[in-house]
Amino acid sequence: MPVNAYPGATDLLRFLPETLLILAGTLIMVLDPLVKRRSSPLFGHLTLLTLIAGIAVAIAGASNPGPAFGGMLMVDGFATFFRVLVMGVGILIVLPSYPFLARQDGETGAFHALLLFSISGQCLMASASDLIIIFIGLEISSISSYVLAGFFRDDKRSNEAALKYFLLGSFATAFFLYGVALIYGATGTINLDAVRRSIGPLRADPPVMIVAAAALMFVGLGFKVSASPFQMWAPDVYQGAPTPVSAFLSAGPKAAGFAIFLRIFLTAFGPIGAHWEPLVWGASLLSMTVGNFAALTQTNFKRMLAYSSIAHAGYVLVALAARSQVGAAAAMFYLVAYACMNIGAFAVVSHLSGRGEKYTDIEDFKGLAQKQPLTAAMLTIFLLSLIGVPLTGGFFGKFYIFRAALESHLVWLTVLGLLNSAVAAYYYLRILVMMYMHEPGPAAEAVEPLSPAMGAALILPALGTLVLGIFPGWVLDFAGKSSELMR
Amino acid sequence: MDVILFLIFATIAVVAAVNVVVQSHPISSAISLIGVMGSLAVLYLLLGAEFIAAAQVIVYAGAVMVLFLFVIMLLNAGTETRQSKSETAHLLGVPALLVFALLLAYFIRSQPDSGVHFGGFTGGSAQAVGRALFTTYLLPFEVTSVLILIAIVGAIVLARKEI
Amino acid sequence: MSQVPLSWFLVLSALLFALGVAGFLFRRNIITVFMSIELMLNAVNLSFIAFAYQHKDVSGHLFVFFVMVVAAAEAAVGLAIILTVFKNRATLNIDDISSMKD
Amino acid sequence: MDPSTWFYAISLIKILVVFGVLMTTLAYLQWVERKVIAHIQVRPGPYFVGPHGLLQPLADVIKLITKEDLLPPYVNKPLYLAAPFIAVSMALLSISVIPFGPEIDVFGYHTYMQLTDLNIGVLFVLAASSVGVYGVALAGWSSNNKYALLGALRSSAQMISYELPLSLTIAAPLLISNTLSLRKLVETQGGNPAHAGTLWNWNLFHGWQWIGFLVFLISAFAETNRIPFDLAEAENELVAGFHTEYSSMKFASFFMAEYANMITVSAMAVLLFLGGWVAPWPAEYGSGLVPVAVFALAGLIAVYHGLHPARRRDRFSLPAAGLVFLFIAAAFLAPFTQSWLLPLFWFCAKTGAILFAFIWVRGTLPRFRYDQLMGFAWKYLFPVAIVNLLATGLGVALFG
Repeated sequence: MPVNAYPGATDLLRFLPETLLILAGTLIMVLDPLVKRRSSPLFGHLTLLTLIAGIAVAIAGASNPGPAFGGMLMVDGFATFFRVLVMGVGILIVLPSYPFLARQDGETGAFHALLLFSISGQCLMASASDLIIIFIGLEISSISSYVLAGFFRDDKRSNEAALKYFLLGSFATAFFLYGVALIYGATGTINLDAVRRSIGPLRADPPVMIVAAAALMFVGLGFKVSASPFQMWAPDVYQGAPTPVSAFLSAGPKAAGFAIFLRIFLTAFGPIGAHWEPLVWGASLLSMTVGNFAALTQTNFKRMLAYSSIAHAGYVLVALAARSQVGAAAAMFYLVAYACMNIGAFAVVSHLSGRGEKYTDIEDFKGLAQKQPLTAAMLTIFLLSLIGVPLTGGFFGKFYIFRAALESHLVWLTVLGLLNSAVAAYYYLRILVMMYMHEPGPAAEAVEPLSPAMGAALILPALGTLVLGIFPGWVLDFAGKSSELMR
Repeated sequence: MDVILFLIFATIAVVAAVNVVVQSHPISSAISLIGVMGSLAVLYLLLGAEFIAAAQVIVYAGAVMVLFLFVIMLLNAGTETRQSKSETAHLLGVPALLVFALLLAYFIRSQPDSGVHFGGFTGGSAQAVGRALFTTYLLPFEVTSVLILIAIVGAIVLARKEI
Repeated sequence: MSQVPLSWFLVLSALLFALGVAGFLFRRNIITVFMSIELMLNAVNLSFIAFAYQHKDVSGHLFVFFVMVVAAAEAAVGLAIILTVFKNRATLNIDDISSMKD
Repeated sequence: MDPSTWFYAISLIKILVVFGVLMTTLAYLQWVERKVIAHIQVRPGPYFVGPHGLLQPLADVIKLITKEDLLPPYVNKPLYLAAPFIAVSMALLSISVIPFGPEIDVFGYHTYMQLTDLNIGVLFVLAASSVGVYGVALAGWSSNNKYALLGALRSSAQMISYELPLSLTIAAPLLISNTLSLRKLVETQGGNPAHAGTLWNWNLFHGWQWIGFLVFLISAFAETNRIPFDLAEAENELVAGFHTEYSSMKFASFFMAEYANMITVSAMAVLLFLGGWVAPWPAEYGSGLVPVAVFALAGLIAVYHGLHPARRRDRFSLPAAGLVFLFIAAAFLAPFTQSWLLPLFWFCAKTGAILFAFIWVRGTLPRFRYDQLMGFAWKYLFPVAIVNLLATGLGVALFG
């Protein structure tokens, strides 16, 4: 590994998006005591601007790909794709958080600073090519998410969510770390490229230590992306956390988690793919089944979305099980589509929930279409996309994933996955029935008018979902090219 | 000599670790955990990691565990009451422990050619660690500062009193 | 025999890790559960140092250094979370903290 | 005898000597403190047990050993018994790496005036002091007494908080001297011939290091739970703080730990900032004559006072002490003893000066309020320490 005592301009440029986010987060912390009001929109504006600038810098940086900091970072198409994705998620989270924080009288300064830090950790995960950076990025993202989940410290549910997320997240981290230790022991390096070179020749009969390392890292990452059988924290956390935070947790950390999942398992562990494929196969099947069947019986909308998020993690794992470029591209496309539709759905809950998050049950959606037809229409788009109806992003996401699985001869997994999607249609449709075929309940009566920020928070992801469904090629081409560059 | 040292401190570590798990009072568990950390520090010295051994005592035993002790005392947490065990424990425990039994078996079976003796590796001095930290590992080092900032902000956001 | 086989260190590390996992799964006091996680991290650190000895390479020590920093940060945030939970519920038993199951 | 046997023999002798001297010093530091405070408050202090109360420490020791050792009911027994042991052993452990003088010849065998020199000596001292917190914390908790618990919580929070500025200010002289070994630290401040021994080589006079020195001293007061930071044992609020429930030797252990910690931090201040055992100016300008002059003057004064007709009580003790002082002064002139007595003198003189400051402050300042104490650490001391470290780093990078 080359040793640069001082990082050069190229190194710093390739690290610019993260730097921008970190500096903005620190700036907010400095400005926070200067602003008298607890809940001021100023920090939201600042966060939005930073994220837009970050996306611009990340895209501009893609024209000059390559490693930075002596191989610690690898800024390639794959990194750029996920950087843009997680920063985009950030934008979609900031929008609904304006009215939400104003309603709950939350401290906007700390909230947005932690959000920015968390996103910077996820960007770091996306562009890391050394296990130490992956680990630190993971921890930056996770620790700030723990705090965000428990952001309302006087709310019992928020505490509980933070506690469960924290305990199981740290537990998962320990497993991940043990895997890293075994890789270091077996190969003497923690750089992903070097690991790949080192275990490449051992393709046929890898040492037990490397297989064990892959298994341990699978457990650790499985927790982070809430794949079954490591999903038990997700329902409680998504239900208890403040709604915009739940939306963030289901999209941002998850996307970044899948980014390192793909990066580690397809590059470093690529040569021994035959050994870990059954693990992924089993986990994806279990996730889809557990997620979808558990979601059927839920009465709380946030909890239902949590189970559906477990199921969607299962779909993405199908793409990973395919172990191909096409599969990786499909997974990336799916994550974009999923981010749009899921954040949109959570944003609607956030809009409807009222002060103190009183109304989050499925019953509370009764008659929403009569009171606010626009909101109801947007939620319809998201739910149809979550089902996977044509002309929405969800359809093409599932389509590409199952096509990639078929190309890799995973016929049974495809069949079982499709059956699962059919089951899932039931519980999404139930909500549509609630909205359109019932008289307004107390929640729908009390719903406040759409503010501009909330309107944008609903329309942007809806547009994204539709664009992905009508012109899927735009994103898919980008994902395909990015996954080719991943070597 | 090295073998005797290893056996002594490994035994302490295992006994203390078992104690962490079986003691019913959190304070006893915390003290046992400090014992594990202390004996691990000695083993680190044996493996030539003198800086890490010092950091282990200062950071882990001296700061992190004091924080634990502090919270336990502050909350005056009593002995744990045994209740029905949750089903997730059994669900996860059996396969996890199975994996570790397998790993253990593998480690016992494998015989690395090099044995450990004190002074066999001297690259773990403060100077060597510092040099690596500020050249090869500069980026992780700098980024870690964000982590610490988050810890500070997070602890304040969560634990501060309303004024 | 004046030299300790390296595998003994790895066995010790795996044992400690397994004990940590057992503590995490079977203990009910939140603080003890958190301490079990710390035990797991310590076990991993021992592995790193042992492998660093095997490879005669300092980067294993660096990883341990970062793990320590992360553990300290995690401890600060984790204990703050535990404090808020205790403040709202006056219990540290993990079984009593499940208000959201249907 | 082969070298390793020599090594063990010499080490054993050194350990015995250091231990004996340290224990005596601990006992007599208490006497010095009582005397100094008494004179600050214009009263005589201990006077009756032996001449000028010189045997008072001995009496105290006998009292503490023979007193009934109470074990209160409802305490957590193992921890209650372990806590004073932890406190005192961690306090004594640090002494083992502190160098008192340079390399010397003993019957043709070269040895250091230090029990052991570690590459990471400074870290060792920090580690021992951070583990020492447990003595206080566990003592308070295991006593099962609310005052003890409050005292323990206060003092452990205080010790953790002040450890940060302390470590940060320690780092600045380390940057300048570029080593973690306490022996090399002194050598770069003039301990070896390559750096001529003058005041200006001390880290204290390196740019603005006196700021760091001040921060170090303030944090050291708090680390050792001394006035004005002795919140842990604020009598009027907390009875006696964390050691309320302790009696007899266990109480004495905490006492010894406090004084041993004082000695350690004073010695650390001397090693880090004040050039260790190095004389303030080179021997060719007469620094070697200073101890002779000091002891001779002290001896003469003692003899004069002893012969004064008004002092009938001290007719024999003062002239005897005066003669001992004169003898010591003569010893400093003998070439055989001079080589190791001189460094020892300077080391003890500097450490003694800082110990005197500890006592002086106790006689002068009132106690802080608890929130003031924590606020002071975090709002003033900590930023100053950080800025000091950054500025020192910059200075070292620019000027080497």
